[in-house]
Amino acid sequence: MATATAKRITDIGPPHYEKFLHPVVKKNYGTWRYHENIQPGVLCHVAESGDRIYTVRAGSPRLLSVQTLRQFADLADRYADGYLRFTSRHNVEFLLSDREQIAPLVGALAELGFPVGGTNNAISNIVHTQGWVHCHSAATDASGIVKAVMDVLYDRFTHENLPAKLRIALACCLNMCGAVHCSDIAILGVHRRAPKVNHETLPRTCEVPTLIASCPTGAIRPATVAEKASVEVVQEQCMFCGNCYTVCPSMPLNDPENDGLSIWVGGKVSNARSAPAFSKLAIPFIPNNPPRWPEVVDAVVNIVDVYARHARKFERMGEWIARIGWPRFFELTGIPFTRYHLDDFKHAGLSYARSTHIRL
Amino acid sequence: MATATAKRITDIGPPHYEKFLHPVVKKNYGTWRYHENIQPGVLCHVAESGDRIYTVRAGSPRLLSVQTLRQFADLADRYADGYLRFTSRHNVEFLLSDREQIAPLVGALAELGFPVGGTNNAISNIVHTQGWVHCHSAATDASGIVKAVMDVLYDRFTHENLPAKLRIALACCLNMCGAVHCSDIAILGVHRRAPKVNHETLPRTCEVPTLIASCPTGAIRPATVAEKASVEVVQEQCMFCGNCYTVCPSMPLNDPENDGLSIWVGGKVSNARSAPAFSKLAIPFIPNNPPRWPEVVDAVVNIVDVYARHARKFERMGEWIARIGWPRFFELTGIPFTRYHLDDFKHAGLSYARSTHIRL
Amino acid sequence: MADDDTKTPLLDQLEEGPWPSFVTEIKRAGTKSPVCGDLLGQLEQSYAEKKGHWKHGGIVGVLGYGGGVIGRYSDLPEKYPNVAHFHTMRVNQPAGWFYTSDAIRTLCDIWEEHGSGLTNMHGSTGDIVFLGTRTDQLEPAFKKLTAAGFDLGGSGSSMRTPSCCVGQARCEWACYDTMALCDDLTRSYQDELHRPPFPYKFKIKCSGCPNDCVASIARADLSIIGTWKGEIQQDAGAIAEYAASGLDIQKDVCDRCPTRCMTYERGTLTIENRECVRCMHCINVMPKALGPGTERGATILIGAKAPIVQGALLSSVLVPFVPAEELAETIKELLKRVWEFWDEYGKNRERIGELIQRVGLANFLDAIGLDPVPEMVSAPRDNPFIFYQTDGDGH
Amino acid sequence: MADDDTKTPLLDQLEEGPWPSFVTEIKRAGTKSPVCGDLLGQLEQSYAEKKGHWKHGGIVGVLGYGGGVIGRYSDLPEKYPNVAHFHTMRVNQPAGWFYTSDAIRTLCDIWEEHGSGLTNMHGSTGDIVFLGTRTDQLEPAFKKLTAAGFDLGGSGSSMRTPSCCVGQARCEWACYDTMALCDDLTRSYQDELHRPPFPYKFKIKCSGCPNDCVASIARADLSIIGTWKGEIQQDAGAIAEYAASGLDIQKDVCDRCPTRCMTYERGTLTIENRECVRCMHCINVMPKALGPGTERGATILIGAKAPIVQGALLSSVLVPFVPAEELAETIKELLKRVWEFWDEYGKNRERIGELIQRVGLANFLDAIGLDPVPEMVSAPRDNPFIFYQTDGDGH
Ligand code: SRM
Ligand code: SRM
Ligand code: SRM
Ligand code: SRM
Ligand code: SF4
Ligand code: SF4
Ligand code: SF4
Ligand code: SF4
Ligand code: SF4
Ligand code: SF4
Ligand code: SF4
Ligand code: SF4
Repeated sequence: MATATAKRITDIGPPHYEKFLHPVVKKNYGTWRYHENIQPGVLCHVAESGDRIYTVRAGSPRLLSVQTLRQFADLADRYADGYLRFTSRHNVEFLLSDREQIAPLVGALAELGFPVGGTNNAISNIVHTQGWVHCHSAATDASGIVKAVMDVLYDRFTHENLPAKLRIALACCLNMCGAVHCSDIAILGVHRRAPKVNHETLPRTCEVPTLIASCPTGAIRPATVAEKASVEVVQEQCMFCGNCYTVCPSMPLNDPENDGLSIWVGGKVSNARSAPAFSKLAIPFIPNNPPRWPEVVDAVVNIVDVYARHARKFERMGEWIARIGWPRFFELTGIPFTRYHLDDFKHAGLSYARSTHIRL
Repeated sequence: MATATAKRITDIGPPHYEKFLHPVVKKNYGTWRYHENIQPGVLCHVAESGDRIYTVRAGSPRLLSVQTLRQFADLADRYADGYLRFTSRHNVEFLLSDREQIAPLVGALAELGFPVGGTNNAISNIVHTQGWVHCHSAATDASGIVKAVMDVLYDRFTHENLPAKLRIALACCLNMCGAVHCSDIAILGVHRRAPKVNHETLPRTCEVPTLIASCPTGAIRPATVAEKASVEVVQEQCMFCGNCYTVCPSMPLNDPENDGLSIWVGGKVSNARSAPAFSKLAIPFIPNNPPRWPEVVDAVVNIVDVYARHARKFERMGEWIARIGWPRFFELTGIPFTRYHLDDFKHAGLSYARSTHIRL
Repeated sequence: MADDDTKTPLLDQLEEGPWPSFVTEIKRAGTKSPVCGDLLGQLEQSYAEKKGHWKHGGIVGVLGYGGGVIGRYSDLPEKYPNVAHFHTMRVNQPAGWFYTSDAIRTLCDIWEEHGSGLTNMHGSTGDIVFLGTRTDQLEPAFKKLTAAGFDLGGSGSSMRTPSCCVGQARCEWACYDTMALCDDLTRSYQDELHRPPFPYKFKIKCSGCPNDCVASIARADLSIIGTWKGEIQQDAGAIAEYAASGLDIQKDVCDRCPTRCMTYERGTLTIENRECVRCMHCINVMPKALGPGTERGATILIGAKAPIVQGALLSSVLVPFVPAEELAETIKELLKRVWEFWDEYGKNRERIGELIQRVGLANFLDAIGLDPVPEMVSAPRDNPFIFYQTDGDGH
Repeated sequence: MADDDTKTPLLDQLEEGPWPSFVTEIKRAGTKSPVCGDLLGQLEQSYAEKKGHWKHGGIVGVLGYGGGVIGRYSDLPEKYPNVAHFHTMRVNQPAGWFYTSDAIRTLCDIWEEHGSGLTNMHGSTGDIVFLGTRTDQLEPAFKKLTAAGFDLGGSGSSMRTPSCCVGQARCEWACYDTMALCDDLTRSYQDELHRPPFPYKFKIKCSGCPNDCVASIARADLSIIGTWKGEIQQDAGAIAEYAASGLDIQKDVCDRCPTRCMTYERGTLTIENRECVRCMHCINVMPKALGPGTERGATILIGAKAPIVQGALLSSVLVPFVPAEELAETIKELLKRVWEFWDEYGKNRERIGELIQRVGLANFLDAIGLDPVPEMVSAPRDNPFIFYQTDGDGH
C-alpha cells in the first residue's frame, strides 16, 4: 500500500482483469466450446482443449459488509484457487477447476447463509437500487422489499423450474437506476403527489428557468411568493416524475401516505426469440408497507405463479402474454384493469389496439 | 320523373338496397355457405338452400361516361336479369343466376374493352382519386398513371397468379383520398417546394391565425408585406404537406418541375394473418412524366415482379418483407436506401431498430 | 376555341393499351356534352405543363344543404369556358352499391341532362360522383335525383356517406347485416349528413368480417367490423376434401395462423379457440370447411384518417364485441356521446381520432361513459408517467 | 443517542427468512463501524415513517476529479451524527468483475479504514460501490485505492464506468473479446470518466452476443453487442444426441425461431441462414450442437436510457456489423464524432438518444459521417411528411 508521501496517482483505470483470471480461464480464454448445467447454481464450461471450469453461483444481498466479503475471499482460497467474480445481477461466482470442490463449497456457502442457484430457468437475484439506505429521491426502500420478495421466491432461486428465465428488478423512483424498464417483473417506487415547493429555500438553491424547463409536462410556472421569485406547480399537470426534484432540492415529492409501488411485467433485454421489450404496467399502485411489504410480495408471487403454471417452455413473461393476450393476463392474475393502464404520454396513440385481432 | 312544380324533396337518403337485389340474393340473404372461384373474375357463391349466384367482375376506369354505364345496364339486362353492382375497388360486378351466361357475358365485356378479373390473388383495380381531372390540390394526375400502370399489369388482373392479394392505390396529394396509406403498393403525388405566398390575395382570402395554426411544423409566420398583413414560410421547416393550401387558396404549392410521385409498399387493411399496417416509403421521388409516366410504371412493375418471384403463398407484400427484412427488399428491388427513408416526424424514434435482430 | 386546342396528342396516348381508358370515356361523353371538349383541352394543357388548372373550390350547393357539392372552377375560364364551373355532386349510393339496370339508366339520364355526363362509379368515400356541372344546374339536378329516390352525400364538416361491404347479400362470412346497418345509419343521420354540424368530417364504414373489404379500419372515423365469439365452425368432411385436393393444411393454414393456435394431426384439425384472434386466415383458405362461430356481432373501432395533419391513424378498438342484434342501438347511443364530446372539445378540423389522442383515451372513455378494457390497447403503458388522480386511491 | 434509537424492531424482521439479509450485513459492519448504528437508526425511522431521510446531495469529490463520489447528507444530522455525511465512492471494477481473494481483501481493508465498511458489489452501472463515508475520508481513501491499482468510476455529466459480460473468459458464445474492449475503452477515456465534459452522462456496455448479459441495449448510451456473419456452426452428431436425449427439436427449436428459418426433417436440421436474425435461441437451446458463425464481430447501437424525461429508450442500430478486429478503432473514431456532435447540439441533461430523436436520425448520421442503411430502422417511414432537400433531386 502507498505511503502518505507518495506522488498522487490518478487516471490509472481499474486493475487489468488478466491478473484476476483463474489459470484455467486464462489458458482457455476465447476457446470455450460449450457448457452444461450441473445442478442449479453450478455450471460447467468445457474448452476446446478439453479443460473444464466449474462455476458456483451464490445469491447475495448486494449490500455486503467487508466482513462478508472477506468470508467470500476465504471461500475462494479454500475451494476455488483464490478466484471469484460477481455477475451482472450482483451474484457472486466462484471459479473451480476441481469438480470435487463443488459440494463442499456449496455446503460452506449454505452454512454462511448464501444460497446457490440463480442459473438457467431459475429466478436470479433482483437487480435493485439504493432506496432509503442511500438515496434522497426514493419513494420506497429497495433492499427491504428485495429481501422480503426473495425470501418467498427462495425456492425459485434454488430450483430451475420455470418455463424460462425470469428477471425481477426494483427501482425506488422513476429515475429507474438499473434495467427496471426491461424486466420480466419490475417493482417501481412511485410518488403520487406533486412536489411541495419550499419557497424559503428555492430562490437560493435553484435556478428558476432550469427548473421550469425540467418539467416534461410544463406543470411548473414562475410565481412570486413573499416577494421572492419562486415557482408554483399546476397540480393537474403533474405526473410525479420527480425530474424537478432532481434539478432542485426545494421541490421534494416525498409523501408517506401517497408514495408506494407499482408493478410492471413482460419486459426483456435479450434478443433471444423476441426483440428486447419494455415492461408494461400491471399494477398501478400498492402502498408502502414496511418492513415486509406483504402486498408487494403477494403481487409478485401471484404473477410468478400464474406465469409458471401457464407459460410454455422457453416463453419469457412477455412472450407468454403475447401469446395469450393482455386481457387474459389480467383475467388469470385477477389484477384489475384501470384507466392508468391506458397510456397517455406522448406516443400513447401507438399503443391503442389498431386491429380486430381480439380473443373473444 | 318529378315535374317542376312538385314539392321539394330532401333528406330521403339513398334508395333502399332491397329493391336492387337479385331475387336469388334476396332469397338467400344471410344464408350463404361458401364460395368457389370459377375462373379469374368469376365467383360462385353457394347458399344453404343449394342456390348459386355467379358473379362476373370487370375492371373499370372508374371515370365512366353515361354512355358506358348504359352499356353496363344493357349487359345486365341481357345476361344478369338486370342486376349489377360496383365493388369497393370500383370494379363492376354482374350477378348471374344462370351459369351458362358467364361465357357470353365475359365475351361481351371483352368486346366492349372491359377485362374480367381482379378476384382472388389477382391485382384488382387501382383505387385512385381525381388528379388534374378535378382537384386543385393535385401534385400529379390520377387517372393517367392508373391507366398506364394497369395497361402493363393487365395480365395480373386477368390471372390469379400472385402469392396473395396485391392492392395498389394512388392519391394525387398528401390528403390521400382513398386508403392509399394501407396499400401493398401506394403511388402518392408529392410536392417538394414550399407554398409560394400570394401576398396580393392572401389578406382577403384567408384568415392569418387559422393559416398559421394549420402548419404542423410551425413553418408559417406572420409577416407584413406591402403594408398588408400576410405570412411568410420558413423554407427549411416546410415538409410540403399542403395543409396550408387546403385552408388558404393563396398558398399554392404546385411546381411543375418539383412535383412528382413517391412509392410506398407493404401496407394492408385486412386482419388476415397480420394486423392492418401502413405502407412504408420505398421510393421518395419520381418526376412527373406524362402522359404515361414510364418511370412510375417501371418502378411498380419491378416491385410487383420481385414480390411475385420471392414471396411465399399467402404472403402479402408487407408480410413477405417482414420475413426477408427491409435490407433485402431494397437489395432485391435495387431501390436505393436514402435519408428520406428514415422517419423524422413525431414518432420517428419508434421506427429505429431497437434490437440486434439483423440479417447479416 | 382554336382547332389546335381540341387536339390532345398527349391524352390520346392514353387510349392505347388494353386497360379501359378514361380518355375514351371523356371523349364518349363529349359526343353529347360540350363540357367534355374543354375538360380534355384543359387536361391536355395540364399534361403538357405538368400542372393542374383548377382553382380552390368555393362554397356552392343546393338549397338547405351544407354539403354534397364540391365547388370547382377553372383557372383558365376564358380558354375553357365550358369548364369555368365544374362542380361535382356527391350522390349517396345505395348500400352495397347494388343497382338495377333501370336505376343506372335513371341516373344517366339525369346527369346527361344536367351535367357533364361523366361519373365516378364510385368516389373513394362511396358516393356516386357526378363529375362536373355549372352552379345553375345543381338545383335542377337535385330535384330530379330526389324525385327518383336518390339524395346527396356529405362533404365539408358533416357526416359523410356511410358505406359497407356486400355482406350478407353475397358473402358467407358476414357476421352481421352490413347493408341493413349502413342503410339504417344513413337514414338516421340525414341531418348530420346534409347540414355540417361537426368540427370536421365524420365517416362510418361497415365490414362484415375482419377481412374488412371496405377498408373501414383505414378510413372511417367509426369502423364496424364483424366478428364472432366462441368456436370456429368446422366441417370435418370438407377439411378432408381440401387435404385430398392437395392443400397443405399444416403449412398453408396452421403455420400461417398468427397465434399458432391450430394443429393438424392425423387428419384432425384442432383449434385452441381461446387463443384465436379471429384473423380469418384459416377460414379464407378453406371457406367450405371453416366458418365464423355462431355467436356473431362486431367490434366497434374509432378514429381512422388520412395523414393530414398529425399523421395517419388506423381505427382503434372501442367496444370489443357487440352482438349483432344490439349493434344499431349501441352505435347510435355511442355516437350521441362521442359527438357531444367532439363538439365540446374538438378543435376546428380535428378528427375524432386526433382528439382522442390529444386528450387521452382514459379521459375520452370517462366522457362517453365506457370502462377501460385491455382489448382497447395492444399493451398497457410502458412509461411510468402516470397521472394518478388525487381523489381516488390509484389502486 | 438514546438507547431506544438503537433498537430496530422493524428492520430486525428483515433478518428473518432464508435470503441473505442486508440488515445483517449492516449489523456485521456495525461491529467495527459506529456509522452503521446510525445508519440503522435512520433507516428504522424511515421504515416507521415511510419516508427517506437523505438530503439532496451536494458536490463533493477528490482532487482534480469531477465525479466518482455521490455526496449524501442526513436530514437528521443531530440525531444521527455518524451519518451526517454519508457519501458513496464509485470504484471502477475490473472488467468482467473478476477478482482474486487478495484484491477483495485489499478493497475491504481500505473501506474499513476510511468508510462504513459497507459496499455494493456492485452498483447498477457496474462500479464497486463504497457506501458511506465523510468528506474528509475521500482523499485518503482515494490515495489508498490508486496505490492498490484501483481508480474511481464516473458520475455527473461524465462518461460512466463501462461494463461487460464475462465474454471470452468463460462463455463459448462471445463473438468478440468483451473484457479487452471494455478495459481498452475505460483506459482510453480516463479523462472523460473523471472530468465531466458532456451535456449529461454517457454509458458504454459490451455484451459478447445477442443474449446481452449486461443489458446493454437497455441501459447504455453505446451498446456493443457481439454477433456474426454467415452460417451458424452445426455439429450433426451433437444434434442427434440432443434429439436422442428427448429434446423436441421441431417444437422447442424450429417453432420458436422468430423467422422460422429452420426445418428439422428426418434428423437433418437445415437453417436458411440468410433469414436468421441472430437471435441466439437455437444456439441457447443446443450449445453443444450449434454455435455462432465464424466471421465474428459486433453490432454497435446507440441511445439507451431510463425514462427521465422523454421516456425510456432502447439503443438503436448505428453500425450493423463491425468485424471483431476493427471494433476498438471503429468505436473510438465513432465516439469522437458522436461526442463532438453532442457537445455542439446537445441541451443540458439531454442524453445522446434523446438528441438523435430530436434532430432526426438522418441529420445525426450526416453529422457523424455515416450513410443511412435499412438495418438502422425496423421499417422505413410511413408518414409522407418528407423534408425534401432543395439542393438535391430527392431521388
Ligand atoms: C454470468 C452472466 C454474465 C456476467 O458477465 O455476469 C451470465 C451468464 C450466462 N448467460 Fe446470461 N448471464 C448473465 C446475465 C444475463 C442478463 C442480464 C440481466 O439479467 O440483467 C440477460 C438478459 C436478461 C433479459 O433478457 O432480461 C441474460 C440473458 C441470457 C440468455 C437469454 C435468455 C432468454 O431466453 O431470454 C441466455 C441463454 C439461455 O439462458 O438460454 C443466457 C445464457 C448465459 C450463459 C449460459 C452463457 C454461457 O454459455 O456461459 C451463462 C450462464 C447463464 C445462467 O445463469 O445459467 N443469458 N443473461 C450474468 C449472470 C447474472 C446472474 O447472476 O443471474
Ligand atoms: C367485392 C368486395 C366487397 C364489396 O363489397 O365490394 C370483396 C369481396 C370479397 N372479398 Fe374482399 N372484397 C372487396 C374488397 C376487399 C378489400 C378492400 C380493398 O381492397 O380496398 C380488402 C382489404 C385489402 C387489404 O387488406 O389491403 C379485402 C380483403 C379480403 C380478404 C383478405 C385478403 C388477405 O389475405 O389479406 C379476403 C380473403 C381472401 O381473399 O382470402 C377477401 C375475400 C373476399 C371474398 C372471397 C368474400 C366472399 O366470400 O365473398 C369476396 C370475393 C373476393 C375476390 O375478389 O376474390 N377479401 N377485400 C370487394 C372487391 C374489391 C375489388 O373489386 O377488387
Ligand atoms: C372525390 C374524392 C376522391 C375521389 O376521387 O374519390 C375526394 C376528393 C377530395 N378530398 Fe378527399 N376525397 C374523397 C375521399 C377521401 C377519403 C377516402 C374515404 O373517404 O374513404 C379520404 C381518406 C380518409 C379520411 O377521411 O381521412 C380523404 C381524405 C381527404 C383529406 C384529408 C383528411 C385528413 O383528415 O387527413 C382532405 C383534406 C381536407 O379535408 O381538408 C380531403 C379533401 C378533398 C377535397 C375536398 C380537396 C380539398 O382540399 O378540399 C377533394 C375534392 C376533389 C375534387 O375536386 O373532386 N380528402 N378523402 C373522394 C370522395 C368521393 C366520395 O364522396 O365518394
Ligand atoms: C448507485 C446507483 C444505483 C444502485 O444502487 O446501483 C445509482 C444511483 C443514483 N442514480 Fe442512477 N444509479 C445507478 C445506476 C443507474 C442506471 C443503471 C446503469 O447505469 O446501468 C440507470 C439507468 C440507465 C441510464 O443511465 O439511463 C440510472 C439512471 C439514473 C437517472 C435517470 C437518467 C435518465 O436519463 O433517465 C438519474 C437521474 C439523473 O441523472 O438526474 C439517476 C440518478 C442517480 C442518483 C445520482 C440520484 C440523483 O437524483 O442524482 C442516485 C444516487 C443514489 C445514491 O445516493 O447512492 N440515475 N442510474 C447506480 C450507480 C452505481 C454504479 O456506479 O455502479
Ligand atoms: S432509482 Fe431513484 S431513488 Fe433509487 S437510487 Fe436511483 S435515483 Fe435514487
Ligand atoms: S414531478 Fe415531474 S411532472 Fe411534476 S412538476 Fe416535477 S417535473 Fe413536472
Ligand atoms: S388526393 Fe389530394 S389532389 Fe387528389 S383528390 Fe384528394 S385532395 Fe385532391
Ligand atoms: S406545406 Fe405544410 S409544412 Fe409547408 S408551410 Fe404549408 S402547412 Fe406548413
Ligand atoms: S368484409 Fe368479410 S363479410 Fe364483408 S365481403 Fe369481405 S369477406 Fe365478406
Ligand atoms: S381465424 Fe386466424 S387466428 Fe383464428 S384460428 Fe384461424 S388462422 Fe388462427
Ligand atoms: S452476452 Fe453472450 S457472450 Fe456474453 S456472457 Fe452472455 S451469452 Fe455469453
Ligand atoms: S439464431 Fe434465432 S433466428 Fe437464427 S436460426 Fe437460430 S433461432 Fe432462428
